[in-house]
Amino acid sequence: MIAIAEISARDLLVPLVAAPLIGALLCVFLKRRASDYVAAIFATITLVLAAGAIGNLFSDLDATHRVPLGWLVNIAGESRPAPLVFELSIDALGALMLFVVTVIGFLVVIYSSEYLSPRNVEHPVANGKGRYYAWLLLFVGAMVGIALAGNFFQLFIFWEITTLCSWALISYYQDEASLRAGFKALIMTAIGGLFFVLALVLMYLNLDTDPFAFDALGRLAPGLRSLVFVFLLVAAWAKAAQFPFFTWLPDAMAAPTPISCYLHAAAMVKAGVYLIARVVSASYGLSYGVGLLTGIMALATIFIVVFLFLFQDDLKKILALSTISHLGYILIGCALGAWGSATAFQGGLLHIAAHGCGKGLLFLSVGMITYFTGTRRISELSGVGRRLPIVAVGFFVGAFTVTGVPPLAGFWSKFLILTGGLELGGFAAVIAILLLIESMIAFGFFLWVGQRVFFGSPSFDAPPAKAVAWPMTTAVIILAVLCLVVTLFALPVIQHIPLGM
Amino acid sequence: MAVIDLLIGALILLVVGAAVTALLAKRRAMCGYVAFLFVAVASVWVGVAAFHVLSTGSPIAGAPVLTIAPLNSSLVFTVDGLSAVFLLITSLIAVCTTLFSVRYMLVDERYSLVRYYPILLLFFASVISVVSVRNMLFFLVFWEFMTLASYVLVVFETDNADARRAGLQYFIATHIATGGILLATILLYTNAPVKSFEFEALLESTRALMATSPALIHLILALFVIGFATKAGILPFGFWLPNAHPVAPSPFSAVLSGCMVKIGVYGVLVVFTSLTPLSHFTTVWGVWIAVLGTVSIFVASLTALQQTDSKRLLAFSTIGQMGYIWLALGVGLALLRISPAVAVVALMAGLFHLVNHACFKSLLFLNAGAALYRTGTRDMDKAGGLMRIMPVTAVTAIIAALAISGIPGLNGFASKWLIFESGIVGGFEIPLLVFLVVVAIFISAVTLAYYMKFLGMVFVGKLHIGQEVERREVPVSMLVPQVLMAIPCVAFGVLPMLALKYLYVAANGILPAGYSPAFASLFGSSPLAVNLSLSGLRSGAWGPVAILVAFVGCLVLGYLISRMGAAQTREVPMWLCGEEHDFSEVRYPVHSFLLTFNRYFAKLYPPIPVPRLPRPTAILKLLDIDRWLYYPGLRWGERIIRVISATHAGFPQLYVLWMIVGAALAVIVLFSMGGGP
Amino acid sequence: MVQSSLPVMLIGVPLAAAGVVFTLGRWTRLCREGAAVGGALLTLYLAVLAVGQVLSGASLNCCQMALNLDGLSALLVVLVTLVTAIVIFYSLHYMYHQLRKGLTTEARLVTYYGLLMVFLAAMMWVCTTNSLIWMYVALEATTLATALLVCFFWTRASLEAAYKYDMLVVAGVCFALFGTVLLYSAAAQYAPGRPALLLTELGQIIPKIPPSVSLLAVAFFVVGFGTKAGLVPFHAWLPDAHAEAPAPISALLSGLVIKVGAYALARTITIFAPHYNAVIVFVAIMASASMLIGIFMAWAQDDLKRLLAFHSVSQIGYVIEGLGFGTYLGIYGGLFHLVNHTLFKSLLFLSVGAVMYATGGLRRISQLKGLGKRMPITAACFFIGAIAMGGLPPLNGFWSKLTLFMAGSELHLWWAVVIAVLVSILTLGCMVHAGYKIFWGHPTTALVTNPGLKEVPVAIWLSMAVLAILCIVIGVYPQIIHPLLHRGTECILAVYRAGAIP
Amino acid sequence: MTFAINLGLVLLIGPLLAGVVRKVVRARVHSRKGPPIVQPFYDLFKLLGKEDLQSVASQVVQYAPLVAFASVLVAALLTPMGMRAPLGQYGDMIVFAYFITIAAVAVVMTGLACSSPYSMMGAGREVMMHLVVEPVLIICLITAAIKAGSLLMWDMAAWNYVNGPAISMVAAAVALFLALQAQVGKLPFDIPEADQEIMGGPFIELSGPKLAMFQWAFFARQVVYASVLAVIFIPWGLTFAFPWNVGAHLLKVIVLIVLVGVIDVVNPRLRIDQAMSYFFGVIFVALVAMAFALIGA
Repeated sequence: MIAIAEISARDLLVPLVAAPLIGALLCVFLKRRASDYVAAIFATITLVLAAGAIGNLFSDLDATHRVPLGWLVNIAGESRPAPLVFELSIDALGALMLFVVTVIGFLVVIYSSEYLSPRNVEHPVANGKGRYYAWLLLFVGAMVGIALAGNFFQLFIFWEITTLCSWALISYYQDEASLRAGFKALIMTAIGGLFFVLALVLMYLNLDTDPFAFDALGRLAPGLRSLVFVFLLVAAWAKAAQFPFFTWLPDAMAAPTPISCYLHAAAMVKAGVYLIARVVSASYGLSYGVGLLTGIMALATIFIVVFLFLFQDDLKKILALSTISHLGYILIGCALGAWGSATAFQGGLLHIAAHGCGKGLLFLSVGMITYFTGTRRISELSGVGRRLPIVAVGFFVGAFTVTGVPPLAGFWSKFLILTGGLELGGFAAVIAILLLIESMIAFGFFLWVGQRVFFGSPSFDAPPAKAVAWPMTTAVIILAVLCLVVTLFALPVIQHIPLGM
Repeated sequence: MAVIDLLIGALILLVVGAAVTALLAKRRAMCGYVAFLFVAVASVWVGVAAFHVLSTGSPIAGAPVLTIAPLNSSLVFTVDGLSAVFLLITSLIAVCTTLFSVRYMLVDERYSLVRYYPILLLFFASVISVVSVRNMLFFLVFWEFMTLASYVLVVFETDNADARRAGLQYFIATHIATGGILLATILLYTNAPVKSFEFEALLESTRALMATSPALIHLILALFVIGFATKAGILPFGFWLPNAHPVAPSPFSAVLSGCMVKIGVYGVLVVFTSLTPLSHFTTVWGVWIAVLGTVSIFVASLTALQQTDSKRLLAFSTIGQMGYIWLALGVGLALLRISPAVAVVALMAGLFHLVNHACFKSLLFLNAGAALYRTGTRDMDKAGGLMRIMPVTAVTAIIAALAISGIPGLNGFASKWLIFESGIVGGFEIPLLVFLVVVAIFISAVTLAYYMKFLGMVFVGKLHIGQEVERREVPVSMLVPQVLMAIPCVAFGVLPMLALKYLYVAANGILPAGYSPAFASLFGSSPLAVNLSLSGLRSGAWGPVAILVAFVGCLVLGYLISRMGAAQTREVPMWLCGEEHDFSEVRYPVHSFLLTFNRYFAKLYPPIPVPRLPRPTAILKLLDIDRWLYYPGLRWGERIIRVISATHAGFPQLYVLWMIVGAALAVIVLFSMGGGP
Repeated sequence: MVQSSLPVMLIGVPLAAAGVVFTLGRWTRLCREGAAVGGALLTLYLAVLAVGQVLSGASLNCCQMALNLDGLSALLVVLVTLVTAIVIFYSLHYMYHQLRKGLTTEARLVTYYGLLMVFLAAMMWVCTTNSLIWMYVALEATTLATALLVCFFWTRASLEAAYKYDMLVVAGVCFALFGTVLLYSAAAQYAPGRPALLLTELGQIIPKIPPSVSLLAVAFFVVGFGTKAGLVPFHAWLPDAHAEAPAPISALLSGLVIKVGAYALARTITIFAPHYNAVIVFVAIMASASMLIGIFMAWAQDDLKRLLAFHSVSQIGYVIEGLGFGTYLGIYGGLFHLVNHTLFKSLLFLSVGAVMYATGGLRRISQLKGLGKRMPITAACFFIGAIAMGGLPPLNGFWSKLTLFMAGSELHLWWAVVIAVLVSILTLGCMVHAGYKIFWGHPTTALVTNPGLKEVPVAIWLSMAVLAILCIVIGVYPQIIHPLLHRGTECILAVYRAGAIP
Repeated sequence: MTFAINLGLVLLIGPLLAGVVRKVVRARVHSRKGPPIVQPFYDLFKLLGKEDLQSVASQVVQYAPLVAFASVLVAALLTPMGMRAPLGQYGDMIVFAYFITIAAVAVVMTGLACSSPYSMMGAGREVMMHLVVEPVLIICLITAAIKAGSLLMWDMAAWNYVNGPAISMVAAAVALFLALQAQVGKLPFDIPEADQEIMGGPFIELSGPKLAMFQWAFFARQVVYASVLAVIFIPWGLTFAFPWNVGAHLLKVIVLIVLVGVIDVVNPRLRIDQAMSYFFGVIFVALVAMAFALIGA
């Protein structure tokens, strides 16, 4: 026990990134059940390691533990020191992200073991699970890498790996629609990635020491700082499916639902906003204009998307569109943070966790619906709650979480953003009030959808008694509980995330 | 153990109870009794704590339970006089309704009880919490959780389309209202000198803002008032209420009307006593509140008169009665600076009516529930004369109905009387109030009218029920709550001073020091009669004991007179002017009752049109970026590619030409750009 | 400066092997394939030895500096021998399979392996020669050796392709001869008594000769060596030749042959670039045009091999752009991309070869669908190559492109960087698009019922796997080849610096 | 003693006044001789002895007549009749108004309990009339209360006596007088009973002592209503010595009742909707009166 207690957060970082990657490698060669177990084991290991790392960090949340791994000499040029680019580190912000990524990743792996089965009505899957888990675990590894990245460069590397994984996973079913969707997602996010590259190039050129460190922007000249920020912002837009790049996300709903849950609600799209959060957290002197750009575009996204989802019939697409708008929330939190409101910034960060749990839960619930019914069209479903009560609970808890009904997590984050916006006053206050309005609309719509789908007389027969689908049920229940308690974990953490001013 | 620990203990008990009942949900009866047990113990604890506060007059507070550092807020449970009043009615209603539920909820086995008892217990916990915090953030949290829990219970019968629609309407309306409250709260918070959501800090914020931006204060107060009015069912914001209350399971309808809507009143009181310093804003908004209350009184009661569904009638009645409470509060707030004595009486009158309404409206819903339990219908046309088979239910219903209509001797009269008195006297200062009171008195008669209708159609009269109905009284576990709730209706009616004494503590606690005259100078010193002295002189009197003694005397006199002739009685058939009809043919339909009068007011409460959004194809197309930007862009790309690929024709000669041209170009380009290092 | 016989041996060993193949090849397979493999491996061993020596900073020369193996040469030498060895290993089974199918004869296989060895020798020569004029000669030698390999199957299409290849490349490289001669004549007075114009001495001479001559020479070099490298608009030979050659030869063509063009440019224009701003811009223009036209043409292709060929046009643009920048980062990036492109493009051609092997020669995207289920390893290799070329981390293509972007930005050639970035994404799109079309989805009936449609034998996929692993290794740990690249870059810069006015 | 006076006034003078109206007014107008003045007492005693027919076995029907009777008496005890009311310090105008309402409640409940279509219809009409008539009383009393600054009826009367007539008081008096006709259930407003249409409405199923109690209560109610008008709005004679003040009050009441009787005789019955429209007008008048009071006139 003493030995375990003496392990520092730092010692855990490398195994933490490595564990899912090893699991991924193993899964490539496994078939059916075996891959279920291996994936679950490695997801658990990752979770435990992450818990250890985060737990260790809790003793001093202001600390940053770094593990420098390597310098990149090939871009060092003739006369300058090689920049440090391979570096794992963990701090409060990273811990928040790590928490979301590993916990939901673990649940998704568990959930998938049942979802990808011949019993799935919508997409019966007999084999090919090894490939699935390999990509999924690779993705978990990449997301862990993003959370633990110690600088922009490292973040970018894992960022692009997630892009790749997303492409493979969206195309998992390999029908025409999913192939196209996967390709579209890949291209759009890769375009964003290139902007990231340009931003890195600019940082490199204009900074002699530590060009890729998170505080790099603060050391740039003001004009250049804004330019780099905008480049990073474009990258984040593409990744987080913001206007004008949001169109890939609804299409990406061709993916298996656990994938939609993990990639398109909890993890990958969060990478985009995480990047901006990083920038805002570490940079000094961001101009008003970049905050304005971030805020206005996020606001535009939110309202476009709200309008779109009012006329959607496909449950998953609704969730996808809603995800887009919630990423907008987080970006607005960051924008307000750039304007100087620590409260709103913390709210945005909290929303990463809150929305991850809430939307993840929604996706998993919808996944169970399709698993049992084979359809996800609202107009074809009714009375699902009678047949699948747990799913109904999951859906409603998720919906209330993302729309901000207290005491669920979404309330706290939205509340903080709102408070921050009103604190700043002026245009920020207008944004905040518009957010509140959006929240109301979304709430009404989700409630309507929930009632339409879960209430009334059942539209399908009861599933056979044998089909208990405990892995899925367990995942849904755990996430539902998380929706309530995640705030308890996240609130102490976000207080220790600095806001560069 | 500190008294506040009783409250916290009760909350824990309720949460634990929720978990336990969730596990027991399959065993319906057992689940109900266990829930009752938990609620009963918790209610007693809460009641003891609340009563302690009311009797000592000093608030009690606990230690911080939870701290949200980014928002400088801690969760501290505090009970002051005002909270205590709400806690007491909550406890009473909780015990009664839960006991009532036990048998009531056994019937319909389509719905799992896991959505009933656990949620109900959590609901009570949230209600208790919401009135026991003095921090706006946690207030909002518990407030909205209360809404959430109540929503689940409103839509309990998920197969019922009305219930679904009502639930949707309810939750959306109140959520939006809460959004307003939230906004107002945050606006105050952001301007607070000390950033905190504690009431005290927000009060300082309001004080500061009053000097600098009165418009903003008006906005904030408007948001608060509208928000709480929505919850309290005050028209036009409480439009959801008549839809939502009837469709919930009857015991929960009782909770909704008896308990939850009251929390809206609590909110308004908190806003104007704890969040706003006494100023002309209080006066202005007091008048507005009174006006809103009167509008509700007028519209809802006249609409109630038109109803044929018993529970819907009761729901409209709730709005009307909430209107009375708001009127009283409005009068009180409006006059607080001008004539504190009248104001205190008005506030107490409001609180008194609130307590009374909690008793008799819950009771009425339980009565209606009992009738529904037996007959299976809420349509007053389909069942009548239940007094013959359900005497206890009927008697309690009559007591409640008479109480709510303000028949002297019952509690409703006492509180309404106080409202009218204070309103009329207040009218000396603000004439508008008198007109409001006149409306209120007029509607008091309307209230009486529709309760006559309710009683007459459901309980009194010829027994008229379907064949399948079991002809006996409801089980004892459903009778006990009804009787329990009838007791305060009578007790407070006969001895209003009993209640007023404690309400004075409550009202005194929330007012600024020096604003409340001594109890005896307001209400006289006799415990049996209320002798009001509002403007220094004695301005009104209500001695229920003396008058009831006289009334009983007169009754005896009348009885003696009527027995003078020692008349015999004889059973005869109904006389229909000599014609033979089956009763069902000649039964007078509910709809026709008061039809002429109702025609005058038929348009008062129009059905709310549900907007059907047309699919805005044009805008959707515009927002489909793929369609007009990306895909056309790709097509352009294809076109470019085709042009370029056409140049690769495949002749070596052509390619050689390219080379030569290329070389020439290279030379030209290089030289034109100039050399030189 | 270390005297060493290694350069001679590097040329001699494959030549000897070629001799063995040609003379004894008909006799036994051992003397045919065995000699080829042995020759290649031995050359590889020597190349590794050379690298080991060169890394310390020395350069190995012999024959009065006629052959000079410095860092840059060593890089190319080891790359060429490695890829050639892999391709030969791939060919063993692949060509034997062609033989069994009756597409060729044992006698022609002798020619095949013999020419491969000749080709290797010519490549070694190009890489180690220190004389401008001999470089031209050796360059032409590689062309001739591969031209015969292109038309190996002796079909009409392949003959036409070989004809075009030969004619256009020879014609094009002639321009380089003009350039060489021009430079020679201008430089003769500054280097009296020397046997030839040595590459290592160019640096001292260039500043002395008149700018107009220099610029003209640069123009001719770019045209000439650019033709060899497949630079637009001199690339017209490339798609035909790549498409019609046997798959291993395509891999060599794309992986190596065009690289010697780039190598030659690296040896020449990099010396001019620092002196003439115009050169940098000019090369950037040419390279950008190459990237754009190449990628656009690639998008238009249905034939997988043509598609890859046009990608070569596009990718070589990156290489040449980097070299044209003439700065440390530019040259470093250019060389890095040269290495990477060799690896992933060979990998891609070999993968396509595997697809053709399994499907009986199908190579059109529209004919193929859903192969991934049957051929997972090939699919994986193809995608690794595709993604590496698309420049996504953590594969090797990313690092070289990144370095190039950095280099371009350093010179503030923003438009060039933007084009490079744009082409990068188009490349990724094109390759992934092609990849998912052929490997993913549900196979067409014709393919499903084809009993031969199964994973290629280990002898074939092992070569691909080695290349794929190299891509991944360099991608995950790019520092592994840093010393070599650094030496190569330093060599070029040293030449320039030698002539720089202090 | 005041108990006795008030009870005596309403219980004895009430039926007697009805007899007076029948004898003096209606018979005169009908140009006939008319029954004796004490005929109402004869009727009551007769009814008290008659058989009690029960068509519905409802407790409500059993007790409603007594409740109506008792409530009217209590209202009478709350009303000052020439001097302070016996229960005046225990109930003010609002208590009075509610007690007088109880009688109506009893009628309605009886009607509803009987369940006959006629009784139901009558009950409905009773409710509707009550709804429009009662506000007039309330508003007029409030007008007085505003002037007097107190809600105790005696204080109002005293204020009017001391401070003389005011516009608002006069207007209120007029409005109240217009309502009196309906309050006491006379033509043209005897719509709820409407013997010729709905056979006595709520009372259709009543007979014997129950009917007697109701009738007696209504006789008494006439006096109560008239007394309110008389004592508060026509405060003449309040300061007379003991028997005279009651006498003066009685005189005023008789005059009012006779006036009501005259109107009763010369008018046909209105339809319920006509009646309501009429009373909305009266309510408006009363409100105008109250407005005057509020502005101090």
